[in-house]
Amino acid sequence: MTGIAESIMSPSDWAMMPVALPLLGAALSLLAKAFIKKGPWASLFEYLGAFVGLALPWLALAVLAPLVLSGGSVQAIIGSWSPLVGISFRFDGLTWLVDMLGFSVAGMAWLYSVGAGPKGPAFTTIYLIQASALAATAATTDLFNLFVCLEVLGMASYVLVTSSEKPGAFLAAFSYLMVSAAAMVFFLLGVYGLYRLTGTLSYSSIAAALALLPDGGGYTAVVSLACISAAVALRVAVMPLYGWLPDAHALAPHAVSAVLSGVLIKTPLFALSRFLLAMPGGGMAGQLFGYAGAITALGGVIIALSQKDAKRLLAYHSISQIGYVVSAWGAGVSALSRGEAVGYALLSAAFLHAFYHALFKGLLFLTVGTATDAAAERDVYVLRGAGAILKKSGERLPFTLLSFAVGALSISALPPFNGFVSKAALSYVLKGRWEYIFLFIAGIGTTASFIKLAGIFAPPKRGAGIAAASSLPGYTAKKTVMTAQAVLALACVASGLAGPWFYRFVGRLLSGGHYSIGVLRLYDLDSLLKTGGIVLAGYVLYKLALTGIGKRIAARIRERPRGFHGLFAAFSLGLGGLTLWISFFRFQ
Amino acid sequence: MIEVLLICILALCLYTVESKDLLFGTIALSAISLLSALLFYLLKAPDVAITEAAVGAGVSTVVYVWAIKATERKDIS
Amino acid sequence: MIDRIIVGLIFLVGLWGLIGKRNLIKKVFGLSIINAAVVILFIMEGGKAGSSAPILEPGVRDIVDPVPQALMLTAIVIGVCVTALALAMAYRLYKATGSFDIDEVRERLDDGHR
Amino acid sequence: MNAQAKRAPVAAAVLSILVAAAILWPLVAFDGPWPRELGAYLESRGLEESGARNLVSAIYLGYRAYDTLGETIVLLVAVSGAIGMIAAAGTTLAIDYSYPAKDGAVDGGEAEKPIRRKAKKNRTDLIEVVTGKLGPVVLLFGFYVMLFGHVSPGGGFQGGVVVASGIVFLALGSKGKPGGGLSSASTLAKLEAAGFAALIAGGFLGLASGTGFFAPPLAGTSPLGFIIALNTVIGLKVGAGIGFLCVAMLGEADYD
Repeated sequence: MTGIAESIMSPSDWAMMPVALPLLGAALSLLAKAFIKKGPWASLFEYLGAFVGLALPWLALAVLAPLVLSGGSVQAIIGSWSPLVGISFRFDGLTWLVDMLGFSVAGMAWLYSVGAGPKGPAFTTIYLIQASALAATAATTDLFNLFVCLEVLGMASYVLVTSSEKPGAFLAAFSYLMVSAAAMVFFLLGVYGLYRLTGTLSYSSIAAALALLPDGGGYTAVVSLACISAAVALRVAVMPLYGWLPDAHALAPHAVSAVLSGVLIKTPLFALSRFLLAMPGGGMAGQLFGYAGAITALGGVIIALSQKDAKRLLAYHSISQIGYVVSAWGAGVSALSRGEAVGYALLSAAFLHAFYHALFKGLLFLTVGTATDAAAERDVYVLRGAGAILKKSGERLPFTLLSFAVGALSISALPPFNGFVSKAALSYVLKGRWEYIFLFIAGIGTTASFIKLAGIFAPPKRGAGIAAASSLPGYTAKKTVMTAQAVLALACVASGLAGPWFYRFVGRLLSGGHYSIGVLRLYDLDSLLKTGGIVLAGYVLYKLALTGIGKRIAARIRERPRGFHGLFAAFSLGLGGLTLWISFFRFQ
Repeated sequence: MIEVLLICILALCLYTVESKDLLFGTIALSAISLLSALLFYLLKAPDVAITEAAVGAGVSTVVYVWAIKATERKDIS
Repeated sequence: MIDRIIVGLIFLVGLWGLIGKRNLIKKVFGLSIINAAVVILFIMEGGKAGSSAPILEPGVRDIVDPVPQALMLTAIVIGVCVTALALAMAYRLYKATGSFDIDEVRERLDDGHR
Repeated sequence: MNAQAKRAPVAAAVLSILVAAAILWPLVAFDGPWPRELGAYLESRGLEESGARNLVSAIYLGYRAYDTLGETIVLLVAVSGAIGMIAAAGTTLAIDYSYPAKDGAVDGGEAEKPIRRKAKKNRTDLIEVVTGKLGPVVLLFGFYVMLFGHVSPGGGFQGGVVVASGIVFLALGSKGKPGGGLSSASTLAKLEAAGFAALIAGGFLGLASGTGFFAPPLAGTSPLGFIIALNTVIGLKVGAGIGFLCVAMLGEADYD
């Protein structure tokens, strides 16, 4: 297979395919929009574009798999220009994994959108552009190109968030746009600082030139590093930079929410790890992110538990779960920058959880979206009996209910679903650190809030809940919607069963074969007891949250003051804190 | 010369941000773009100067004027 | 030195508009200004390193560094795109709520259904 | 609106300004020598490697053309997003095009019908005549800027913006009549889509000839032809896109 593939194109050409093919698809879809406008031919070209952009990249990933599995990588200059000025990119195990994460959720979410909207070639065009930008972000090793990729990514997501046409979505997208565009200006300042010092733009040559400077660039380098890292961390929604996320993810169309939560907050994180690992002082920044991640995991879940709106609850869970990822990621970056190989285990656990989270959170957004659409009600305290409503709308077997159950059990880390495996991997690598305790408590909160969310499928109490389940809006179950949900649910189960193997696979890809991860022991008495304890504690917490005091506290947290300027205050605090942190360790 | 231009730009920025009339703010903003285009020309960057004049003073002014005309002109807050 | 300080002040004025002002359009003004400040800083510093524009006519020597100029072309255009999108959103928010004040917009949207 | 809510933005702004001032200080105060290697390299090799005298164009469309691709995509997304938002707001746009905002709007709906606005009374015949006559001249100038970007300041993007203003002039000149020709929205949408497709196809051309994605095809020859072609395609795409946006906006607002 590799032989045939190489006779078509060189590996460096194949490595560009995950970026190029979605763009080709976007061009097809855009042509359909402009020239044919409507009718079956327009749809045909649109679907062809989606196929080219979302399915064919898998072919490229398959071709490149043997290369990255053997520890190899493609490093090249785009357009074969001089490496001094040209844009360098790197396709290695990390790129491969991040691309795989992106295309698996993006493909399924697009399929869902065919049934549930938003539809049309205009949506598909922007969606494919976003997919392309995801792949480009994962591969680039050029600072300014990272800026451009993040801008494309951001632009596409602002537009996609507003495509739900809810008035609130415009405010959400506006806040998201303003704060992230302002952060990108700080990113540009960071580019200025590093270019001013070193006169180059690719990570490796910046690092080499900084090492030659007498004081390693001094405060200018520190400030630049902090600006760039903070701007990227804003996209990842680590506390305190998370404020834009809940509204944007809750008010976007469901398919877009799935991609935003599943993929968009993770790709910049792994792109950042490339940068931080190359820079002096990057490890310290990574460590601070790791600590912030642990706090995020707990803080996010506390706020999530207090939410009323089903999708907003999921959005806060995305923040909490990205906190899990970032805490292991930060510890991993810090360890690797000190040259400790255990960092690969940490990074692999972080990626494992990121990937599994993408699958189950994508699934949860889609299924909860289907249920709330069918019932035309999003309040988790009000909506009951969603299963029966879906059945009325034409779903013969309870596919959505089953898929939701898989997602909820996965995120609550119950065996044998995939969340159980990735959280076991996280506890395995983080054991003995204080972050571990935070993540443990956050796990209890996660279980509690998913018991609460599962209430939407519970049978309605007499006289409560949706009274007239018979007079429903004209929602009908669609095959594409159910297929997308079922595929993601199967992926959650399968990746859970194959978890230990997949963890080793990730470790091999990330370390380029240099480091092999120990066998993850999943089903011993210790971890099963721990899981049981978490579920029990989660149930108790759920009951506590339903008491009068619990409800008052929840309302307090839910209605805490949130404003536009708060986003900027948080960004400034984060940026200032990061700068102080790095300078403290660099110049003590 | 450069400092004089920069101080003019700074003053116009203050006016843009503080003026009660958004349309005047927009005009000041396009003046900022024109002045920075002049600045770029003096700084041996003719390409950037052309782009700033065309994009900053042209396109973005059109967009601002459209947005203000389609909504309200005064900053009442 | 003094020129860079003025550019820094321009940046801070933009930041004030972006965060301290409540009018949505003023916020977009602020964003345009901070973007322009970074562009000016980059070009100004790049322009000090030579004595002629980077166009290789015969006899031209000692050109300025062309890389910052090419980067800033991209940054300017991206800045304008962000501006256009932000204004289109502000327009929709105005249509939905009848106000440009960020707090009022939020309140009115909260009163209605989200 | 209580006093605390009024003070909060000011407090946030002061905090951000203080932090930003502290962050900016090391960048502003840094006074080391500007690194010259890249400039020197381009001065000696740039013309030979790219074929373009204008080194900014050489970087913008040659060495770092991939960034430029990203930038045009940002523009594409911004234009189609902004037009979609304006169109979906239910305003009377003088165009026959709509972003499919909701399920029902995909196959037509009201927005699909062309809604033409009558010429404003205060838009005098003189302006129409002048702008209408000036339009082609501006277009011509735009094409000049576009095509000679490799030797003189200018290039595809700048030329495209000039072309866009030419299109706006044409649109102003043809107000009141059914907007035909270059300034009609559907033509512009087609032109933009075709430009984008040509850009991507140009990227794949390098793959087909074995030089790589977004590389000048035909290894061993001067990439100047590729740069000029990119200039033209980007110029057309940008001109159509921005022209489209401006025409859409002109159709809505009251301009004196």
